Amino acid sequence: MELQDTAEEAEYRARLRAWIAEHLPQELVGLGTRTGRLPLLRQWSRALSDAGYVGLTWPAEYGGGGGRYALEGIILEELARADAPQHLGTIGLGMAGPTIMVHGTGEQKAAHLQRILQAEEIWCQGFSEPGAGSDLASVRTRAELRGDVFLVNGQKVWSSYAHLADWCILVTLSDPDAARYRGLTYLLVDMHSPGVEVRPLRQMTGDADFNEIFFTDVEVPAANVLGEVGGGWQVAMTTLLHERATLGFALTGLLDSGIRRLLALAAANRDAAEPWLAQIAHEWIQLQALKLTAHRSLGQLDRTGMPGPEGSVIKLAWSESSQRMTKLARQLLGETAVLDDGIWNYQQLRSRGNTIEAGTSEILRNIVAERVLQLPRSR
Amino acid sequence: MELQDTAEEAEYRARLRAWIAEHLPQELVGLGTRTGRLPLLRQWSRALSDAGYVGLTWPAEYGGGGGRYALEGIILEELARADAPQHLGTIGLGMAGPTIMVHGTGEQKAAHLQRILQAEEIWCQGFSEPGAGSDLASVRTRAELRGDVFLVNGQKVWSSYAHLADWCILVTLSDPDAARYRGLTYLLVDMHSPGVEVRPLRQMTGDADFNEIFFTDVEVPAANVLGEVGGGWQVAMTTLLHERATLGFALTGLLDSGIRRLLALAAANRDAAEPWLAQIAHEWIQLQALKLTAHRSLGQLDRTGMPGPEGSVIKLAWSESSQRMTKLARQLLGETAVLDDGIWNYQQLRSRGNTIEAGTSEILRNIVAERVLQLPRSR
Amino acid sequence: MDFRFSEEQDELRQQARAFLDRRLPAAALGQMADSEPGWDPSTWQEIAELGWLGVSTAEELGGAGLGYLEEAILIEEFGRRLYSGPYLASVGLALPAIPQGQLGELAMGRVRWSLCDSETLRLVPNLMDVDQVVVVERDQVYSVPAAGQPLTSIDATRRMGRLELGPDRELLATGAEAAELALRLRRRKLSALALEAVGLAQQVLEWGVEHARAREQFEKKIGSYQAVSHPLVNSFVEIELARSLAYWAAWLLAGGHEDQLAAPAAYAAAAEAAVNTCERVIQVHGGMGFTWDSPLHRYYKRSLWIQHFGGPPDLHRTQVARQLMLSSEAGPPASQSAPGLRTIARTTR
Amino acid sequence: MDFRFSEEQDELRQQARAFLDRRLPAAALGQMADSEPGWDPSTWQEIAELGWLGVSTAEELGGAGLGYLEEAILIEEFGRRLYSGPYLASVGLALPAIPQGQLGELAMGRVRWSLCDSETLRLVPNLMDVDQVVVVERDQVYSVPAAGQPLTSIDATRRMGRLELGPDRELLATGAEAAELALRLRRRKLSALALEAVGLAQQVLEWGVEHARAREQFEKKIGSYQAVSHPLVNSFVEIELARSLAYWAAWLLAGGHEDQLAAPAAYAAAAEAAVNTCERVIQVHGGMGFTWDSPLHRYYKRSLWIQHFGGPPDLHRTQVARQLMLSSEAGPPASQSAPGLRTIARTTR
Repeated sequence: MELQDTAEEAEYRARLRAWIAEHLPQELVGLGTRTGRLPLLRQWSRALSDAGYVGLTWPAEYGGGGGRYALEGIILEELARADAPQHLGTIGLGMAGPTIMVHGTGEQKAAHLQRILQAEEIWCQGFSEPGAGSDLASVRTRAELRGDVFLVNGQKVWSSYAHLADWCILVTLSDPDAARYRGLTYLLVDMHSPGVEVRPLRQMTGDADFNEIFFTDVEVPAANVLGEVGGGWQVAMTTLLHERATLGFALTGLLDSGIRRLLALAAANRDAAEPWLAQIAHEWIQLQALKLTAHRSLGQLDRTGMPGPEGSVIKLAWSESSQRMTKLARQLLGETAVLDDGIWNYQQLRSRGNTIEAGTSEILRNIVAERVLQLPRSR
Repeated sequence: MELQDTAEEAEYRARLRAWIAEHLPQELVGLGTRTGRLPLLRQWSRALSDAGYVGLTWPAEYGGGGGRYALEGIILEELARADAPQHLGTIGLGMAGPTIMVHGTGEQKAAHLQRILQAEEIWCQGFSEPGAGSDLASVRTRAELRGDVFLVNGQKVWSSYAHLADWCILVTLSDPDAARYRGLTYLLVDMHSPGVEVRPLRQMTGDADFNEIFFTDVEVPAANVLGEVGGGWQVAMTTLLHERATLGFALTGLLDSGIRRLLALAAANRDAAEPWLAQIAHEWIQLQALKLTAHRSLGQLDRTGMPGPEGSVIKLAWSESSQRMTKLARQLLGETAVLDDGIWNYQQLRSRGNTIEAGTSEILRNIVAERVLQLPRSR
Repeated sequence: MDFRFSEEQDELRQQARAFLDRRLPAAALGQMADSEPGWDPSTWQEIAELGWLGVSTAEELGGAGLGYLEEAILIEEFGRRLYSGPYLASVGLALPAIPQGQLGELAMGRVRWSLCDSETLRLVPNLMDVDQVVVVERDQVYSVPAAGQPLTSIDATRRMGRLELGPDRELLATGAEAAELALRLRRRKLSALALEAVGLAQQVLEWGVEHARAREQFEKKIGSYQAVSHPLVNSFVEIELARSLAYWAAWLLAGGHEDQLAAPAAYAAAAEAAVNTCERVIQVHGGMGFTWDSPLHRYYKRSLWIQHFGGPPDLHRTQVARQLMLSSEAGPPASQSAPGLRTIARTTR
Repeated sequence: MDFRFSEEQDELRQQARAFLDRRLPAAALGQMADSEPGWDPSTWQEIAELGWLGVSTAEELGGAGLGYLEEAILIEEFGRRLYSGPYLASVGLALPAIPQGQLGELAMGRVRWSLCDSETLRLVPNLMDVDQVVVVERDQVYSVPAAGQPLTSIDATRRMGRLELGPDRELLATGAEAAELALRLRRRKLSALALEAVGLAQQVLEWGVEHARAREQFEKKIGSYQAVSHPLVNSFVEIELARSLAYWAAWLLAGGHEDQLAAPAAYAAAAEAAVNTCERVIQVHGGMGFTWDSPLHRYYKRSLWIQHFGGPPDLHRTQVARQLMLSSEAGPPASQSAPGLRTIARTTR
């Protein structure tokens, strides 16, 4: 057991920190995931790739870093520490790429993996639908085989980055008559195809972090099926497992910068903070626990290359901590809390989405109950 | 709206308070439901009956007070205020009696109702079994009709007062082949019958508030079936509905005396109490809310004679408040809290049963979800 | 003891609900909130004509001669539909300080009021929508014409402004009288916020239940999952308890009873019930509950506004505890407890 | 960064678990707790022979020459089985103050120790089961022979006594050295309690899961109801997070790192996780969980004992917050944060 950076890690971290200080444009600091400043964000993403700070967990054969999860963790921590935005290609890197590695044909791997790494392809995800939240078996976006193309019609929601994306990992219903989970097909869809329309989806914050995607007679070559026709559910499970793999570090990084602001706010308003000290410390402690647990769960990933279910645990606890933290901060504002302070008010509203996006807390609890505690299914 | 006693109520309350001051034996003050001092408890119960403080909600035709729920509420409040124990016949008065009124034959009513009122018959309840907690359909205590008697064999648990009881309301399985809920028969069983054995059931407090009852070839006359053979489930539902009818007042009364002790403890340990003031007030506020809600729900009872589901709401919130209150009190004890203080330690352990007995919180939430919010069944 | 509203009071509630359903349907809420004034000033005259601005004003002064209990019903119902005009400001907050001679003008809808109890920052709800503001200071209460700058409220249906004090003041009370009036205004503010919170929470809970009955996931109505139904039950319980407290506090105020505990108690319970209910029901709605198009975020923002405008519930609770402990040292706090006990203490004294 | 225990450490854990399963099966717990001494003194010699009383004692003094990380594993495993002998007292609490020359006697099982850090009441765990007591006072630390009266602990598996100070004292430290030792003893106490709490909670959670898998109600395994499974998941999450903190605090102590935050943080999280888990699992067991015959109440009482012996978690959190705010005024508290950040601060300085 060694709970501090090794010499190599410490050096890597120090070099990275210096690199960020030099390269991060001031306009991007603290931007979070908010839309805007797209050209700058693209530039920043390419700079990260060029400097070798992208794809460290990918196998070397696809141009990745060969699975250095510990270093990946350091990158996510340091980016968060600097309040720097993530790479725009996060869905390609964290979800589409790993899924293509597992289920893709040689052609598919050749066509996409390298380009994802080099930030030449931005990806988005088309899983959720208005009538099917967490329940993939209720997907209604149709894919009908016509000769050697699938004709796709339907609507997806909650798709981040869709307005920027070149490609989409899309779960479709190819056989409505098949048994539940058997009629799904997983497609790689070119977002520049005719018939694809992206509309921003406004959230309660007033911002639009997500999009709706409408597909009208979109033609997708049959060669773009990932896995088997009718095997979309299995492929989608691989994606979801990877969604929460290194998510832990990104999440705790976000929380870390929030907690630092909360502590500064409390230090600047000592009297107002007095009644909430225990609660403030509780969130700091929770953050340390989440960081440590993210490191602890790396063991599994390093050993098997497949993420364990710890990601669900971290996402669960993180989302609730994030919500409590913003509420606490607003308590410290005193009577001005009825006004929009532009920071914590936004965060408080945005944090309500934390227990919904990337798996609702209810679904995550089901997953932990079934896969970790081996309790009988609740459905 | 009139949120204070009417002149009549105030006079009734004043007279009752004086009566209690005069008649309550000092040895019974603060005894709660703990076993011991049985002869005194019996005496106290008879004194309450003789003074007319029992059965106020029962119809006049059975010798009751004709449904004066408000006065019944006053009685329960004042008994709790004086830390006086309840009437020993509480199961007869609150559960067996009302069920016999609804489902009983003329003979059954004549045989029992008057005697319950006059504290000549103590009743206990035989619903729960080791293998069937809240799930009556899983009852395994068998009742086989042999001529004009049922032969009863089986085991019940969690029966309060069984060691004192003369009679038992017993849910049995009379037809194992019938569809779920159709094979149950509800019997009135003489606890002095041969083959009935009562064993105290020790709880985590070390006390035995409850009992197990073992039935071995106990003969119960067929005339003692309440309702129809095979209709036991409907009869049992009547009992359970009444279980929580005026329970509200008894519960808030108990909580009231606890909160008064908590406040006195806090006042005597101001420094230790300082960090917990908001939580202490929260429990006092919760108590006021429960009392008020108990009064508010009397409307329904007064109008229809049947209790509404508000009882479940009060029981739910009360049990959790009771648990939080005892934990708070023990926090105030400082380092001596590692020692058994004989009062709060007992209460803290005992309060764990509050969310289990008389309907677990999970079951009560199901009931409120289904019957009040009209949500689909969860089972 | 009788916890029922009278038939007339029940009718008033039905009337209010019908009016709001007609004039401010939930579907129109977003458009209204995002509009320039943030509310529909034409509703004010209608409310005046319905007599709701003079409910507790004596008949000879042009009012209905009723009391705070009737106003309480309206505040709750206006809260249920997030009415964004200055009804809470005028009737819920300012009214006890308004000079008798000016109550008729309020009742007729000609003069609208708000309250400034924020000594340093002078934050005033609906400042830009009212004519007069009651200002509460340590040793005096006075009124001034409404003037100042709009500020960005966290709740677009309850806008805020910063009051600028001009030279034109009407003194309403000084010294001990001012302190007493300030205390009364404070009780009323907390009570009114509690009522508004209960109304709001009830509406949101109903939407949550409706959604849970209709929406399917994994081939079952989501309301059949305990992870959905039990949080809704918890909200139901919290709202019912807060409702009892809110009516209690209103009844005490309406009857002129001495009490410093019921209003903060009701406020703390109701404000938290409202925030909790909004958060649970947003969660129950999943992604849909998080969108701008859903009315839920409007309700959530109002619940947060209530909780900040009234102040942190735990601070009110701490004050309540201090008072209880004072009484506890002198024996059980019978005189400050809910029904039964409280009353008998008075009767037998 | 590497969070894994070594193979040797994993083996030690397996060995401890096997020993406890054999010598203190859960089924025997009640009988043991209710017996006259409250524990089986014959186990002490076995533990000594296994080398577990000299884990961190240098080899030349008769120990194994390992460290606190190995002791941490044993404290956690003893907690898992509610071992009622004075292991926590001797190794978890007193050890850092025991003079080198006496460590051999402890290692051989000849002398047992406990700690008195309770200045006014002089409450000492296992007082009647040990020979020597380390006494911590404001300006000195000394040891005395164990003597005094037994008291009724809330936990029959962790008995308490009130120490009587005789004339026979051995001074261990004074002045600044005493203050430093007291601080070290305090960190170790909180860390050890956190480990014990994690071990205990893990066992209780496993029983809860087992029961939820086996028990049927309404024709379904109760584990398929979210009202049962989700609270168990919440406990799993709390325990996993507390475990990370407990290992972190132990690692910092074992390595002699300066830190005043990790031990109280771990303690607060673990003590609450243990109490919460016991309460949830008792609830999941229904009436059965409430009986004397179930081992659950023993675990619950221990969890409460831990929480009271270590002091209210929220008070520790308040102290943590004060320290963090001090650092925050002087910039981000990088040097006191978990892994990554903490370490780099050191490396780059």
